[in-house]
Amino acid sequence: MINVETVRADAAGVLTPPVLELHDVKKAFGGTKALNGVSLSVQPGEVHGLIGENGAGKSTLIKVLCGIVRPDEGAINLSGRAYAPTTPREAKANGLQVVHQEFNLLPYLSVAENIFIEHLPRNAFGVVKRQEMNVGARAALDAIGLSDIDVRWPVERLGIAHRQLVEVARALMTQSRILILDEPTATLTSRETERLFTIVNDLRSRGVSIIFVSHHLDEVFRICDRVTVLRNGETVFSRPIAETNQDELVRAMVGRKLQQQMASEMVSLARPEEALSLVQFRHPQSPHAEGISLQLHKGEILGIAGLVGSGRTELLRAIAAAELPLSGALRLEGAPVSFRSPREAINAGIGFVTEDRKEEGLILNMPIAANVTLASLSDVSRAGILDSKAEIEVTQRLGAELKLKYGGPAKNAATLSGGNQQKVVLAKWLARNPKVLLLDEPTRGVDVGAKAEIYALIRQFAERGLALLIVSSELPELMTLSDRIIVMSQHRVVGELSRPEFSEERILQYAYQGEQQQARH
Amino acid sequence: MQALEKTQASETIDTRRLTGWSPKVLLRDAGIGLALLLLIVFFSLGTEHFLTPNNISNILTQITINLILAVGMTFVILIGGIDLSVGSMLAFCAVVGGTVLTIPDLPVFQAVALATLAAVGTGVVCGFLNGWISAFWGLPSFIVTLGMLNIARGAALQVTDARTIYSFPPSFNAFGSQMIFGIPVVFLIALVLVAIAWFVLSKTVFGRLLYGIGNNEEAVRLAGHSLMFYKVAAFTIAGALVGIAAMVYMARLNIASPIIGIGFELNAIAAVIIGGTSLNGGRGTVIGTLLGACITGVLANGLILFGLSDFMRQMITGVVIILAVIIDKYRERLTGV
Amino acid sequence: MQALEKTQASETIDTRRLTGWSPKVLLRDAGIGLALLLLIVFFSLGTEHFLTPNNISNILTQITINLILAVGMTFVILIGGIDLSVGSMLAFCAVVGGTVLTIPDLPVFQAVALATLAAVGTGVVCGFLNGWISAFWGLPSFIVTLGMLNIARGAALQVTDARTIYSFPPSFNAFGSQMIFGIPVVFLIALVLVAIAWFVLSKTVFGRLLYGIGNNEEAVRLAGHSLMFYKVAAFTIAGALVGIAAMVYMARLNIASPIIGIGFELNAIAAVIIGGTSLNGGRGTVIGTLLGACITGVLANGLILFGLSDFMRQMITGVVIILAVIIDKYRERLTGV
Amino acid sequence: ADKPVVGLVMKSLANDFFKNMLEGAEAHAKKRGDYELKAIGMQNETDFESQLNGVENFITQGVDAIVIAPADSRAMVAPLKKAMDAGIVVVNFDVSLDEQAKKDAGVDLAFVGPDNRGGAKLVGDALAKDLGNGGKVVILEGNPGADNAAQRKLGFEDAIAAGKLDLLDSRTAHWETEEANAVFSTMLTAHPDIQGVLAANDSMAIGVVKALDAAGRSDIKVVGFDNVPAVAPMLKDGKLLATVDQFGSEMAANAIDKALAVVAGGPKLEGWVKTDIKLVTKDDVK
Ligand SMILES: Nc1ncnc2c1ncn2[C@@H]1O[C@H](COP(=O)(O)OP(=O)(O)OP(=O)(O)O)[C@@H](O)[C@H]1O
Ligand SMILES: Nc1ncnc2c1ncn2[C@@H]1O[C@H](COP(=O)(O)OP(=O)(O)OP(=O)(O)O)[C@@H](O)[C@H]1O
Ligand SMILES: [Mg+2]
Ligand SMILES: [Mg+2]
Repeated sequence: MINVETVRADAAGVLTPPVLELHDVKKAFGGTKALNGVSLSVQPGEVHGLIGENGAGKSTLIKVLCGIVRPDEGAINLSGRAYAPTTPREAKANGLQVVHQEFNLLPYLSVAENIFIEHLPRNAFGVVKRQEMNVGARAALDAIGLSDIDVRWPVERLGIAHRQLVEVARALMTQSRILILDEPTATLTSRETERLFTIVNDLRSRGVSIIFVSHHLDEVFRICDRVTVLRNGETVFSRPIAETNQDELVRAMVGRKLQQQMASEMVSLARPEEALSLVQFRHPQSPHAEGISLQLHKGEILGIAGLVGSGRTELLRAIAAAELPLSGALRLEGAPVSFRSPREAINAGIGFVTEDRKEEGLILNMPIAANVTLASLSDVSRAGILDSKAEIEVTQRLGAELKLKYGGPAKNAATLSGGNQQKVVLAKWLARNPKVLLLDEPTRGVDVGAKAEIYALIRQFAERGLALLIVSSELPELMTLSDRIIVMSQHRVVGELSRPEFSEERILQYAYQGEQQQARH
Repeated sequence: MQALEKTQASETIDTRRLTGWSPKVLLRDAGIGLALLLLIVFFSLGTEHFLTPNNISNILTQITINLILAVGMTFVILIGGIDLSVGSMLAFCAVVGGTVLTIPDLPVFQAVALATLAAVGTGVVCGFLNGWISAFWGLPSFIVTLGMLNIARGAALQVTDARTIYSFPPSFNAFGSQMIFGIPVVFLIALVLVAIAWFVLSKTVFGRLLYGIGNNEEAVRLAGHSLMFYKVAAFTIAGALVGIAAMVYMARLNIASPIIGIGFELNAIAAVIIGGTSLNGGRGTVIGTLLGACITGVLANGLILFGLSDFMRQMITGVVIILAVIIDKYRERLTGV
Repeated sequence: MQALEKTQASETIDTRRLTGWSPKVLLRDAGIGLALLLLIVFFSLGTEHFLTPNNISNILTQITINLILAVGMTFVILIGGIDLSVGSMLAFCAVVGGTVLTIPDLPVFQAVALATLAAVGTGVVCGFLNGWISAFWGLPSFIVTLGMLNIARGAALQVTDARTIYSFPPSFNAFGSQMIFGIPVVFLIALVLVAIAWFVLSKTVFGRLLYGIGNNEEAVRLAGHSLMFYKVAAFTIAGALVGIAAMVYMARLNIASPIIGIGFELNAIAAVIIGGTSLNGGRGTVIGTLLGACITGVLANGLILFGLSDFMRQMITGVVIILAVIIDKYRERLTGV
Repeated sequence: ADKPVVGLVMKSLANDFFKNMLEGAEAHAKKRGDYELKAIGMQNETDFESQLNGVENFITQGVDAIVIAPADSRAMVAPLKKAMDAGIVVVNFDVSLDEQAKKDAGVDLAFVGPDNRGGAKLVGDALAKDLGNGGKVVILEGNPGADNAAQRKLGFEDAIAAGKLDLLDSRTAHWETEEANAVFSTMLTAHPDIQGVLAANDSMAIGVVKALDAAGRSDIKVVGFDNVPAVAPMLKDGKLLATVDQFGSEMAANAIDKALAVVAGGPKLEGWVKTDIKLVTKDDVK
């Protein structure tokens, strides 16, 4: 089954030794075998795709490589020499640079300081050379096309996508032999993704090896030279990209064949009754008096597209009353409503799956069951006293429904992989049976298999008459799911498309037009 | 399929974990219990009088007030807060309660009932203010309760004009040193409070959300719960417990003075933390707090019996506080809880 | 091209922003400054003697020790720690320094130099232990320094056998009340320390990494820095400053007693937090600390001049501590800094 | 036969006064050699509870006599009654238990110790004599709520009334040097015409003297209380007018003697066995 080539013939037919080799690396956390025999080899100047379902062990593998986690078994060779880092510092000294899946930024320090945090430029007295740092940071951001933010801003002020790019910029600051990117595109829209790929290509041409983790197979095919598939902590597959195809990769990842639901096959389930409508609704950062107006019907799936920073997240937050809107009206099932707290919104039947599950969605150090029932505690308690049996039942039911991979309802949410954590967040809202569900990047960091399951679930809920508002930076996802897509730019609705009109080009056209209009003002 | 099996297998094991009552959590508390046991064995061997019934009931009496305060402190620390004002509040509650208790010509029972109401009421008001001010303005409770530390102390001095209140009803007083089977009644009261707190924290929705807030406030808020309510409630509960502790104090010492309780907050916090509750909130149990309070109490008592000089005693107390958390850390690494 | 232009343009505007010196950050400090100004205006109008040169130099003298301690505390709080042991350490440093200072037959200059070395050295050792124990075992500094609070106090009592040390060289003593242009020399020393701390925190790599650790420890660790070093350094600096404060104490009061400094940690923490530094770490300036120390000092002085009773004074101090952070919160909302 | 055990309960061991007292007792124990001394103190003077705990621990250990300097004149009555009921000889020294509280509890207990109020009056009179009628004075009080602080304040007030002094202000500095220094400098700003200061202990008097040094005022007279070693130089060069010695080092020893006499079968002590107090001035330091 394991099919690992340790050397490959390069163009000239000369054997080049791999820069990084792993043999049968294993790592268990308590009972969980996160890595159960991973072998792979990375050539100099190659982009090596690392894919696998949620929880397959990708991030753990990366943590092993950069000295955060120590493997239980197995050997690692770096440029032919045994390599067993014990600290991130050691890994860096050996030329490994990582962009982690979780953010590692310093919110109150400036963008420039964040970019230079590894080696702040200093003079002989240890004083930071600020001018040099700012200019350097500016150049680094321009290089990845992030020219619209000031390097002296605190990172706190940036949105999630910009933060991701700052992390990439930071990783690019030091000359490395191996650059590891753990799902860097999960928060990026296509424009940023393109820029990232340009950079990756450039690095490859300079002989840097890149390990690229992504759940987007199209990206893997576009940029990778070779791909390794992990399943349940084992290498199942490792071969040049040219010798494989999407179907094979998916099969290798999930161990079965997936049926693809395509947009064209699906009919709109929208009913005539109105579920939610916004009239000149302004979220707190909205610069325009006209705000946003839209209508959402029962059973309808409305997608919201837009470039990073177009105000999609803030719109959802304002609807869910996570932040209070400035002005405008909200109608729920025809009746005017106004929420003063998330509590009121939730009681009225609104559910909100946030974009940042670690900060806003989950209580990582509490049991999965406690997370699942967090928004529906009255259903699993009597007179304020919890019924743990009921909690476990709910968790098991939803866990099965969402195909959650977990150790048990009492295990902490922190023990789950990124994708499974996202499923727990979904379960939390499904447990409440809301009328309107707001989803912000619902499949961020979710693997292909789970994604298909989530899509199916979303359709099921629409069938039951639930109204769904989905923000996503993945256009194929929006086009698969939505009955209708609106495009936002600069906090305005700049376009609306019905299903027959769907195409990536049109959506992007609207999005960029909006930007340019704004730029002319 | 595989995943499903996994789920079912682990299902049967522990519903208790959800409520903070699994073998692992037990082991966690047992770890602190072990430290306590070691101390007890050490003092039993090292001193003559340590393990006598009399001394044990002494120790239990002596930890009662700290235990009651520490139970309240557990609520506050679990939500990620801290309450520096309990010592001053104790004095304020005591002088208010004491004033009521000494109203002339009131039948004992009424006097005690009214005094309890007054003391607990005072604690509730101060605690409510602590919670409300910090939650409403989003201020760190450290600084708000530091303010309250001064306010309550000043108020206690002001209302009494720095005089001690005394001459409480003899029967109230007798109650303070009552024993049942050699166990002080006031300690039993504290134990009942521990049991109630344990139930509330581990079995109720309210408790669950306090843990949730300590772990991730924003997630709890976005799940539709009022942070304000729970935060204020935690501080108010702590205040109410200070009121009860004040009544116990009066029953035991037969006075209410505006200068009592200085530094008690640090003892209560030490008990909570030695008991394994995280200062960042979200993790810990009130059983741990009980054990933590026992450790500090046994230590104070044992070191005196050991005949150590006061200064050495103080130094050793400091060392043991640190050792206790180091041991807890090792236990944590071993059991992974 | 466009990006480049933008870069250059913005380059010229304000490089000050990053050094903690932009209009907004100024406004942040100015917000606290405003509270200070309000207090000053209030007392100037309300009392006769407040704005006299004599009283001003009194106030400056009175805040000196708290200011020095608060500067050290700023380092600790910036990395997300806390140091409860500074009051006890002050006593310990003072008695060690005082013992050296009273070695017979030593020329004054040597005696003072050696005593300073001894006092600062003691502070450094205690601070180092605080930092090392908490960093090595990953313990909350709250509990480690609570232990040190007891250890240092016990040690101070033990080495002196609870006796006060006195009879320091007259010239050392005179130095404690020296003035330059009506400003106490000891306050000028404190100001120099503030300036150095400001420089270190805002301009050096070391300082920026302290901020970084307060922001996100894990990120700093992943960036390849040793957390241990910086954490230990912050506590050690705080300890060294306690040693300096102990020397100032001795110069001013001409005694070194093992029971001085009780509760000083809370005053220092109050100054830091009123000065706008976040208790969670990562945010704040030492200039804010300076203003915070001034606020508490002006308040203590002004309320006495105002003729308020001791108890009212204590209550009002509590209220003002809370008000100061509330005002700071509003300022934060308005300026968004 | 076993030597009798005497439990000495101190208020605090963390200052010169009580330390002298304890050392006096220890020297006494060594000299007599016919009893065993066990001593305990408290973390601070307001920590009534730990003193109560100390008494309870002594009862547990079955000591023959408890000699106590009570932290609070009322709180200690009940536990001491418990000790007496257990057949332990109890002697109260340093601070007298409250008469009313004793009566309420049905305890008859003698007091061996100085007269704090009388001592304060003594030193206050010395100041009054120096200043003459109408002298403007301020008081620095001890810990509010502490019995000896209250007694000393009353004594000062007695002297002020008797000497027809003018009391400008009275504030607490919690027995502390640094606080006394700050509080007094501010009082001096508010009342530049102060002529005399009555400090309830010498630690605070030292803070006052330093504040006067700093302000360059040598015209203001200061009196203290306790006669700690550190004030000797100040008495000598006239910075401190007078202080009071309560002979702390002998006080505990005295009380122990009295207790042992009762343990040995002597008659019960009664009333107030006053111990010496003495005004200390320049003339008393060499
Ligand atoms: N610290 C930990 N303690 C316990 N289990 C862990 C820990 N870290 C990871 N795991 C487990 O190891 C497995 C692999 O997780 P990992 O994060 O490497 O997956 P992944 O492939 O990166 O998934 P995703 O695509 O969702 O990010 C998962 O089952 C996860 O629950
Ligand atoms: N705390 C903040 N301070 C300043 N600007 C902010 C802050 N948060 C968000 N913004 C800005 O508000 C705008 C809208 O952000 P929002 O997060 O709603 O965008 P989005 O369309 O959801 O994009 P994303 O894909 O990043 O989530 C962006 O320009 C962002 O930079
Ligand atoms: Mg991952
Ligand atoms: Mg968004």
